[in-house]
Amino acid sequence: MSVVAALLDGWTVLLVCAGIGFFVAGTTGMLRFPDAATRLHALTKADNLGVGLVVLGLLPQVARPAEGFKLLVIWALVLLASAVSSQLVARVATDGPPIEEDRNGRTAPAASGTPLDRSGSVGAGAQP
Amino acid sequence: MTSATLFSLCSAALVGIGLFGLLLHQDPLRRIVALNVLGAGTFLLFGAIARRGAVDGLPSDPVPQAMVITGVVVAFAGSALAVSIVRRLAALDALDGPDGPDGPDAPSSIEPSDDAPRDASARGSGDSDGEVGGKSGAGSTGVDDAPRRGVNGGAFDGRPRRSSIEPDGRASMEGR
Amino acid sequence: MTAFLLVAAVAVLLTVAGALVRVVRGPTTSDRMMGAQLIGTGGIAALLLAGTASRLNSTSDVALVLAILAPFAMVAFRRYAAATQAAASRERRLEIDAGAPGAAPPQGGA
Amino acid sequence: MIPALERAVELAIGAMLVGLALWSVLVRPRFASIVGFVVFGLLLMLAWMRLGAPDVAMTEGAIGSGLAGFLLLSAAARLRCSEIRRARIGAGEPQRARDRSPRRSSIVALGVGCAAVAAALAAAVAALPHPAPSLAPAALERLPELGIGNPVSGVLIGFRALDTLVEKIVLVVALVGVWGLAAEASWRRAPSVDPSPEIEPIRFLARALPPVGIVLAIYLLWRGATEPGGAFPAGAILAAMAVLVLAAGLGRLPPTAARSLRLAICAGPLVFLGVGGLGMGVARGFLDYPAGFEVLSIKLIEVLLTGSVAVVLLLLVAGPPEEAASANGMRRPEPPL
Repeated sequence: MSVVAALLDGWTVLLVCAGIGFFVAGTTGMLRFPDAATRLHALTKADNLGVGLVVLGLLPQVARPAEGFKLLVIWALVLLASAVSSQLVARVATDGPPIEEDRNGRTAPAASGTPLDRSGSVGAGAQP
Repeated sequence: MTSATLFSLCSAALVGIGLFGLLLHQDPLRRIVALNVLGAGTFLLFGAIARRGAVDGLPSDPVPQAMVITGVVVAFAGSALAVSIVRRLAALDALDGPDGPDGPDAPSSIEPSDDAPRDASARGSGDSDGEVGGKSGAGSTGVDDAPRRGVNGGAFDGRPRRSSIEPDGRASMEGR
Repeated sequence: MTAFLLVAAVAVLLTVAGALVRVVRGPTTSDRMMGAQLIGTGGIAALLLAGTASRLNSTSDVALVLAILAPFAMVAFRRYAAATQAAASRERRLEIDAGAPGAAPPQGGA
Repeated sequence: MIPALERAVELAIGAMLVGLALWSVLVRPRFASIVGFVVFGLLLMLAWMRLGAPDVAMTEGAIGSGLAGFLLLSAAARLRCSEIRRARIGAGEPQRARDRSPRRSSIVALGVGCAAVAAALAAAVAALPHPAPSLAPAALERLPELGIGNPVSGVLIGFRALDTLVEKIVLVVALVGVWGLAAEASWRRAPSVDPSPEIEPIRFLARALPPVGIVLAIYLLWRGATEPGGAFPAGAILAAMAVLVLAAGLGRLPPTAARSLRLAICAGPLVFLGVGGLGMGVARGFLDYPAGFEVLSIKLIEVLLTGSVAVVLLLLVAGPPEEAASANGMRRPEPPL
């Protein structure tokens, strides 16, 4: 194994490990953070950096340059999706009342006093 | 255990789960989800069988794969049809709403009298909401407009067909 | 290198299973959607890792399809949320108008 | 070492699949069930990759997870609107049967029965013959005659073209069924995808994503001849992009009465039928492509099929035309309370 190949493999190991670290951190945050806004913070780290570092780490391993380009496009798409989804989730979670889920198709009165999910109070941040 | 064995066992479980949900639920949308799980299990069984038929140079037998691709698209078409039926039934229910539980044929004069003012205020508020809240997401769907139209006498649409569609949501069974 | 990439794929899949807990436990609809999105991106990463490990050419195409459709459920979710929130706020306004504890349906609902 | 790791990957995917399916079938809130199903679709895509079927993975991901998730969530939003409204006006339940939950004993009996079905299926799978019968060698052997390199595309457009043709016709029939559900007043009007409120980020997405999606669809179609891809994933991606544009309020569908729309729907199956019928004259039979023109015929069919699949899938997601939606067009975002 030449020095260059060893260096490239080392690059892959390093960056993929870092990416997994971000995934683990993001998931931990998802599970441990108390409300939607902080969980969103954790999610974006896994989205943007987790996938990004894995993609960068895999770049030396691809067979053709075109494959590498596709990997970068995947990262760009994930970034775009993440940015837009974060906006949407953040608006849903912070604007307006928390969303109640319907139960099994029955008509659920959306009266404010009706606790529909265990957590009407959790999460949704400020209720104007 | 090869991947074909593993995923064929998995697919058997999925078929059982989907069947259970399909028979258990009364909510049509949940039935559609269960039906899709059942379909996914069936397709996965095809996939496992295709995997068993792998030969040199091909990881998997292409003929079952092609059938699954066809099946996925047809299953989606069936789900879309079922969803349309569910939506239409919901719209008809909303149309029936002011008539009370006795269905569309009950004349509105037999409504309990204490319901009438509440209905009127509800409808009036709904209208004013349409102005205050602009064309809000929920305020201007066809579903929401239907009762108003029904009360105003322009209720021709839908009603004659009411009898031709089973009102209990079983129509979603035709999804596939 | 193959073994390392597969181990990495397993690791990402396990963290994805962690996000599954968030989907299952909720509690709010936003939390479920965020869990689903984390699973989507984790799925892309696991796909790329396992695909590169087994030298599968088409992996990146599949991941591209997955990535381009990632924000789709979120757009539909926004509509669901808006419908529910609008209906709930209208309900509240109605209660204020009526000065009564709402128009409770006869059968009691949920 | 490596086979064990691959088994570990597969075991993780399989366990998550079954658990998620069980959860999304059993969980009470409808919304949770649908989210569970979307995630299930994502994991199913990984399972298809492990089964060596990237073509199926693409189709499943684009249609089974992407479009179906959008469809079900939109329907849940619709139902939620009408349910809240019905609760508000105090209307009784027209379907009282829906609220009657089954008895515990019958649920248990149902569960046992379904478990028995699953067990029987598992037993049948275990009893499959060894070595497994396979049509792969036959397909591989005749593949060069078609002039394309991807065996799955070859089966879809070549060897089992009749299936694909009939499937296209089924799609059109399903669309006719959906349109037939239109109310009297909205008959022949334009169907519409419910626009999302909070429009700005979605509008940004709807401007940024479709160019990439169109390039990706063309790429998949082009590559479908030799590598995984082909008409169905390409059509599904095009349909998804169009749904996005419509949901952002950046475009509108033509009315169902429009002749161009109907032509676009039928173009794929009609050309397919035409080329197939041509085979009866110049080649050995129906759907036998003329010798020397196989690649050209297949390309023509695939391109038109992609367009027609995209249009039909889009219209299936949009649903039947509705009066109010077509009258209002785009909606303003909901002001904060």
